[in-house]
Amino acid sequence: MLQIVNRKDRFILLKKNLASFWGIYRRNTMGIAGLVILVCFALMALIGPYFVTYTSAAEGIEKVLQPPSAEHWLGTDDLGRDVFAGVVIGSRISLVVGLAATVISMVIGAVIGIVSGYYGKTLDALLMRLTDIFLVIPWLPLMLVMAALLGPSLGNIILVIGITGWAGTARIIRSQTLSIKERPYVERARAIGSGDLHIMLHHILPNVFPLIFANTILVAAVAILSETTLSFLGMGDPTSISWGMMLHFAFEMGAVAFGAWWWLIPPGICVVLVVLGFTFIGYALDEVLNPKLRRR
Amino acid sequence: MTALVDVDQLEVHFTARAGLLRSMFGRETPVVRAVDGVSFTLGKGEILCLAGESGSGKTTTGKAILRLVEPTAGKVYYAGEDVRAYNRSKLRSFRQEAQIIFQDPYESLNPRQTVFNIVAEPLEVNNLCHSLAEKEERVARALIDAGLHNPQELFLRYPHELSGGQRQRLAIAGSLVLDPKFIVADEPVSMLDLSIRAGILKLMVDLRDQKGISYLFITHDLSLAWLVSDRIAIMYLGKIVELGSADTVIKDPLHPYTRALVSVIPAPRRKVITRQSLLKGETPDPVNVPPGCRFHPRCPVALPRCREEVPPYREVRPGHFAACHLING
Amino acid sequence: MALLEVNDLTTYYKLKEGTVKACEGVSLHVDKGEALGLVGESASGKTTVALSLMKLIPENASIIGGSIKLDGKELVTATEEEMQKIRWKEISIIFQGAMNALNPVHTVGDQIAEVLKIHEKLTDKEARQRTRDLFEKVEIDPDRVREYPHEFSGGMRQRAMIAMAIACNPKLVIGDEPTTALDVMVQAQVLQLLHHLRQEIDMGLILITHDLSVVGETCDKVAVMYAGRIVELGPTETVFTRPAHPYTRALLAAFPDIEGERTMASSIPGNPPNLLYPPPGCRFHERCSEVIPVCREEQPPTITINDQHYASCHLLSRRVKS
Amino acid sequence: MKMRGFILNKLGQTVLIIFVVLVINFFLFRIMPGNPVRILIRNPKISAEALQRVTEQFGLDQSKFVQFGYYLRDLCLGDLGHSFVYRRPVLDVIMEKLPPTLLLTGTATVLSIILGILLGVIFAWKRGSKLDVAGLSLSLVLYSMPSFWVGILMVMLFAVYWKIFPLFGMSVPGTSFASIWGRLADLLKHMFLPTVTFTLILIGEYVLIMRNSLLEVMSEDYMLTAKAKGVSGRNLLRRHALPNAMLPMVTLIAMNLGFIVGGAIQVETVFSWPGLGRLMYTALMGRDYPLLQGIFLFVTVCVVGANFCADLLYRYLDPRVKT
Repeated sequence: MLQIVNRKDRFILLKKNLASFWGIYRRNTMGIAGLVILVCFALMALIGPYFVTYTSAAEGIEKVLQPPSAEHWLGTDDLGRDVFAGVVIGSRISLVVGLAATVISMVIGAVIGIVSGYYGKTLDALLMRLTDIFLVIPWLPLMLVMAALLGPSLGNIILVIGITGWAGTARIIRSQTLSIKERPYVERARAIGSGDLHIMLHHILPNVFPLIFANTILVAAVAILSETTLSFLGMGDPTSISWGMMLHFAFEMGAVAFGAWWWLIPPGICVVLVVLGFTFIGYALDEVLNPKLRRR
Repeated sequence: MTALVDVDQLEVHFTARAGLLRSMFGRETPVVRAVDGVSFTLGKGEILCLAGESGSGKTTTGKAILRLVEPTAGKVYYAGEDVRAYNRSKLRSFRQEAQIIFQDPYESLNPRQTVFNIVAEPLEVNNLCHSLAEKEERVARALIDAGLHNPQELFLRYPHELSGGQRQRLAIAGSLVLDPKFIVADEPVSMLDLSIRAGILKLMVDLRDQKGISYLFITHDLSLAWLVSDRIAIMYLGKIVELGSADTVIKDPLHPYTRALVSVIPAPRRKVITRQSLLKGETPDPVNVPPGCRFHPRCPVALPRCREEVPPYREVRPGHFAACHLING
Repeated sequence: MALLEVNDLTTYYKLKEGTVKACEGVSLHVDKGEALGLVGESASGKTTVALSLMKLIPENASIIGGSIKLDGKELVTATEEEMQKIRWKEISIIFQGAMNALNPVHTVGDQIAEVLKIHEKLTDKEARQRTRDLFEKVEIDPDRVREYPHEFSGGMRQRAMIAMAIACNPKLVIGDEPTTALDVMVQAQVLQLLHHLRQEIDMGLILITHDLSVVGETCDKVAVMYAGRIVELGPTETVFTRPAHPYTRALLAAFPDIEGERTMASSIPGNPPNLLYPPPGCRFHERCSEVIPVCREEQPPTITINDQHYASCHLLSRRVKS
Repeated sequence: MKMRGFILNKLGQTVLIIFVVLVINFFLFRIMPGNPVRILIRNPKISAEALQRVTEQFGLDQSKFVQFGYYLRDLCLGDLGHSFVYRRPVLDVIMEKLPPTLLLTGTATVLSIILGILLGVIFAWKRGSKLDVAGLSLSLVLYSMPSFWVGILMVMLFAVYWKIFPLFGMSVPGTSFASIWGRLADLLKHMFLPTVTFTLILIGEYVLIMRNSLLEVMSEDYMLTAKAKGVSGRNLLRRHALPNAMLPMVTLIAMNLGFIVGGAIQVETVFSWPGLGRLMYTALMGRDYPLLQGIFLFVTVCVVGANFCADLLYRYLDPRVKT
């Protein structure tokens, strides 16, 4: 959108768009709930780690595997570490991994979707076969195999989740691009002499953007779940504590049989809440951006 | 009147979609003969109407002239130059002079662009304006020319904030900003309510009178064709079957198909029971074009030879062309 | 005796933004075997009238007041079970856009046979035979009963919809833009078919359309709707030759007539009002060329011009008074 | 396109996908950072003799293409390599672990599909009611839970806290049963928790999609036609809405097959269910690469094959794609 008259007008427009979007969005209870949850967790991840300490207890055995108390709100783990502190610190890794992987997925998905849909023909056929393969291959085994081969590190986990999660998005973006490509305004753009890149940037992208946005939210939910699962299955980086990593240690150390629910439940609830938050927002966006659903 | 656009035996064939394996095994893919040998000329400042039912190839003809669809065969001359031989830069300057207006004003405007962006985009794409002030002025002038007054107020609006009539005017403004000499108007009013149609048509005719813009006006509605155009060409299954001045084609049609079409022109004061020549069936699929005269299966007066011989397209009377075996020259 | 008598029918839609007054104080009647054309531009409330008559309005809409009497039986207060028996047996509807109005996973024949099985309690075999007869009646090859909707052309789908609508010989058929989106030639064929069928089985017809010419060709009476209200109602001949309401006059003037002068038709300035916030007084006053002050404040009364011809306009009531 | 052409086309695509999977599978394990011998040596349990065997088996001294050729040849002969941990052919190990997995995933898949469709229909039919809101919220929560965590909760609640069901495994080790019925009862007891867990994991999405798809269908014009025709209640649903609403479900069920595999890994790990999923986890933990590779290949080919079947089913259900 390069052609806006001047900066002031651009600001007016942005305000106008946001206001009309917010006007519809705020009536959606689910969407607001999701937003509140995510804002809370974002704050927790941003500033929380500066207020807690997550170290092994010095005093020894009596501080180990303690149920919740005034001193340790969520009890302690097998090394006497405060579970609440672990949850707070883990939020940062979980969110960062989830979001970074989402960005990778969305960039790959959007680019492949738009290019494939716009150019069509052989390129489309090739890209869509590739997408089919990524859609069909069971993603957890693939991720596990890749993570096992690449070795456990944060970067690898992000990469693995990112490059296995784009296919669904590419499919959706492609079909939307196909439909937008046929709209007369794209033909009009060609008729006034626009090139392919101009059309993709100024006509296709702005019109698939809402879809990309809504999809990003849903992919983020899946990415966070994937991180948790991979870490739980021992493919995470043991030096950086995430919720999944906490659950991995808890499970491996027999917290289930010991009945140490305070060690197993809080990280899980955090994952559920964050994923729910994203899902709620995703659903709300779908309703806001898709007028056909709004009628209901 | 000198010819601005000269179309000579234009053909556009589409191949139906073929799968990878299908093409590998070399099976024949069905060919859609959307436009199959169309010739006409359009004079400077003339309004020529291409009329016909859906599937007649009228829209494809319009798009092929602008090379929005690549012709399969035939020639298109614009101001004496071969449009099909244009290179990239020539095509660019051609597209500044030759514009298209689409049927659906709801679909032909990008919903995420503002009024200003829509009208300024052609200037931007073609690098025609260097200062903002100049751009603003040209956009405003185009909007006023298209009958949208106080343009500054509209600049930051989105298409969905305008009414149907306003949108179509906006689409016209988006063409006018480049000072076009030739506009293909593809059913420009068929999506609009009757009460606002006339305003758009009047605008288009006024622009011709003031700026000398030539139009190829594509419509399925013969009464509209008759109202706005100088000459009318009737298309059926990818071919022109009759072409002549608006009054003669409507008041004294030669081809049986034209006669049938004229007899069903919607008019409030006509009764359906009085209709004599209501055609049977529907226009066949352009994949299976009948041999001989392609109208013969539905023609009420077909002769045996119509089934085999393609009728020649010839000038029956001065300026009045038709393709039918039954017409004696 | 009137087959259908509608009095003061009022239907509103509830949206988050407010109430859409889609249909207000609509009164009309159709005699046995008579055809009434209901004409209006987009969003004038004509489809709402059709759905109200069938009591098929969406969940967010409700009939606020008025009465609908079919053969003397009140429909507004009828229960859903009663309506299920009345629908299609006595009053049926042809929807616009037949592609979406037919279920894509069933054959066209099955969908017609279903009606016969429900209402006439026919067996499979009987229903299949009747379906073939109906196909013949609407001029489709009976062997195509086994095809799916997507295998039909637009015109054939609309014919199939007509066959479905007349399957139980209803007393009244509502056609909601049955010919929109069809080519002129096919449109004329479908209209002619409707006309013949109507004479054959003596059914009443309400033809809803935005196209005046469609009405002129097929209807005995015409009702002109503007912004949720009927502004003029009368015999087609009279309304078209001596229109009483300025809106009707303007609409007729906007129609190019190839038998008249080749002069540019005229348009009506402005746009139809948003029915969320209809203007006070006469709803047409903002676009009317003959507006007088009272139009902006008071809703015009319905004036009887002569037997069978009514219009709602302040100018007329003045003329009547003076 | 005719049916035969369609099947051929789909079959071609499926074969292509399987081939690409083979290539990925082969190269993933060979062109990872560092040389392949290193990766293999990272396994602490490997003995010198095993290393020798591995190097020979993979033909690591030869070119990649020759290696790929060997690999394909071995695959055709049913040779998926030799497990480090089990010291047996990979295929044998997989086949041994397959029945428990099929039993568990099969039961859970069928249950979740049936229940998911049923509940989705009920919620859509009663949309806006308290039941719908409650069901919808529960489905969303289930959909948001990590699968293994659902399992952990179930174990803690029913096996640790209430001690109703056994903690793990498929049978109590070392016991012998008097009759086949006793054996069956024991199996059912062990199977109950994992099956319920698995069903819960899968059901959320099925309910949501079924409900949405049915709601979408119910707003279509042909539903209004059906209603106007006097089609009532159950018939409206059964004859007109469901056949259309089932189409996205078939697609989803096919797409979800990969997800089911992922679920099996997690559920079997948590419950120590002696199936393929658990096997994959042990292979991962023990860095048993040949086994890992074998399982991945086996599972992927199964999922791709199942997808092929789903495509055929879809075509059968939707008349629009038949001609």
